[in-house]
Amino acid sequence: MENGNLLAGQVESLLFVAGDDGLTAKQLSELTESDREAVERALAQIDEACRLEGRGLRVVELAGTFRLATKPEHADAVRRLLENPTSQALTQASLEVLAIIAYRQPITRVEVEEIRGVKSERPIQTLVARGLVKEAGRAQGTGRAILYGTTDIFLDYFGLASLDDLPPLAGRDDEAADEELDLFMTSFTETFDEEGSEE
Amino acid sequence: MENGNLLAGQVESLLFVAGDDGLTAKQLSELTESDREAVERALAQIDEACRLEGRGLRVVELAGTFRLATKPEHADAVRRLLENPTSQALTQASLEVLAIIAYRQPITRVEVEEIRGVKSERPIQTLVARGLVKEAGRAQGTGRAILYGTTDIFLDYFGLASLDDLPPLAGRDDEAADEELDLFMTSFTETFDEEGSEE
Amino acid sequence: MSYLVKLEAFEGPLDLLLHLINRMEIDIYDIPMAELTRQYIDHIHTMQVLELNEMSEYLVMAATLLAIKSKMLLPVHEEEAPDTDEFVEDGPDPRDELVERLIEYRKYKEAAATLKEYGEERGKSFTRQPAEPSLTEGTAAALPEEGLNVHDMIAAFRKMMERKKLRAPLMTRVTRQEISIAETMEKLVGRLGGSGGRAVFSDLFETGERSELVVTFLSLLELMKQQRITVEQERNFDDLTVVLRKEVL
Repeated sequence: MENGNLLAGQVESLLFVAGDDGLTAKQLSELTESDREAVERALAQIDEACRLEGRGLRVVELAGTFRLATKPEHADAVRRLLENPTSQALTQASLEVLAIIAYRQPITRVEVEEIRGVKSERPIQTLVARGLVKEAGRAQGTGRAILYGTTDIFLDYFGLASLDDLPPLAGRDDEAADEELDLFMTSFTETFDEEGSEE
Repeated sequence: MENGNLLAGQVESLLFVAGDDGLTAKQLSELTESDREAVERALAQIDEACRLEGRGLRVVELAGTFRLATKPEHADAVRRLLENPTSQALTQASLEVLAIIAYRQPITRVEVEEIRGVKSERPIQTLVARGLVKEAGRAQGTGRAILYGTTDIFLDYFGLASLDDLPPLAGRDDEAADEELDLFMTSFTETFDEEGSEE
Repeated sequence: MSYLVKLEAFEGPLDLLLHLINRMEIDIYDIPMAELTRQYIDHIHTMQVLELNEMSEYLVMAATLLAIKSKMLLPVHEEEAPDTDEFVEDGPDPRDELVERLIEYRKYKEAAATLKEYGEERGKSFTRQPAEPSLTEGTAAALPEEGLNVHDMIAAFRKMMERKKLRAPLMTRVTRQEISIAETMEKLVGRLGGSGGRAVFSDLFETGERSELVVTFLSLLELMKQQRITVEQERNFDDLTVVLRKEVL
């Protein structure tokens, strides 16, 4: 079936992008606008194709979600990548946490995790051990969670005179935000005018 | 060569794990403990295998690193997966400034404004905030104006492996015109240096 | 309103000139200055609403056009003692510099359009975030001793925001937490009361999240409409101060 190949391609794309979250057969079927059986055939086709020696991936099903993963036989190479201290992948988590703490301090671990969407205990520990982040008091309320903030070492490391020197984060959304606000203002003024005229 | 298949599998695994950080041919060669030529053959082999209709991925070289990416023809399905698919479009002003910086880097804000004929501070700020443009040193002379250049994020954003991949600037400019332009630019910069020194 | 839309279509005087040249279907190397100047000035007459700052750039160009036009009207001086040959050097065409600028600008304007296409094509391919190293045992995140700067940190943050989009719940409408305007209005009045009846406008926005921003803004407008607050501003572009009206206290 010609369509089968197209669908398998779509499914592989989707699994790739979905990463560790994986996708259920139902989600795949909705995303590809195909029926469930076709999706399952596509999954089987991808899995089959992955068995070739020249491939590095496989399809795994965990708790009802399908995801792509590396083949066990390539674990050594993958481990070398993940353990390589110069690898960007290693610093990503710490940098994310550091950015969040820098811009939102004082902030609790739970708040950091809410923003990142993943557990962040270890990156925080690393940052504290490195002296880039320190405890900066306790949050109000039950639990009195630890609040984290950046240190002078942080400023020094990144060559900042003070926290005021942190570049603005917002930039990226400015243009869209402006547009949205404009739209909003337009519809709002209309509403306002209507309301006003009723009086 | 039997080993070729194994290597291709390893490379695919590694590219998968590295995600959008990508890996250089050199890194791949170290991680797989294979020589550079073999890695390049493996990359070609993976790319070739990806061309099949049943596949959803392809190998791209962006900003000097190789990565796996989804095929353009599956963009619709992937966009359905992504909550906020349309990545923020750049405004015309930002695009113009970016084009000037890309082709003329390193370049000062004043030089950019000279070409565009309008103030360009805000677009430059936006581009810096989005990580597409960065400071690339200081101009000689009085004022020591900031020089701007493009980043790896810029290359990634426009799907370029390196700055050499920038499409050639249109225009009738043969060498003579270039010379003329240089003269023209020189006299401009002089004018500006004068102005700049007043600041 | 219609001219506002038109305005936004131009990226400055050079862009406007290119537009006019295009529309007039004239040779950029042989611009009829009188006609172009007339059309240009006509056009900026409809642009009075522009910020002064931006307007000045258009006006400087108008002056330049007029200068070129008048230079071209001047009779060409006969060179004295034309002993070299019969051809008299006319001197540079007064339009040359303008033409150079226009061509230079047009080059990048076209490049911007090409880049835009590249960006759109690139936007059809998606990559994924690197695998979380925390998922593998024994790999502690280590920061290199050097070579990282603030921009790396921000890049990391940006990547995370991209990834967050990805992890947003699938196929379920995100139910936005409704913050009611009535509630927010009371909260604002409370806050103003608590700070002596005055507060800096921007301080009233707490989280900076878009929904909060919008609701707070709406609430402020509603409070103004009900005449429970007034807004003061000392000079243009100063921060606004929101003032709770005495009778409401």
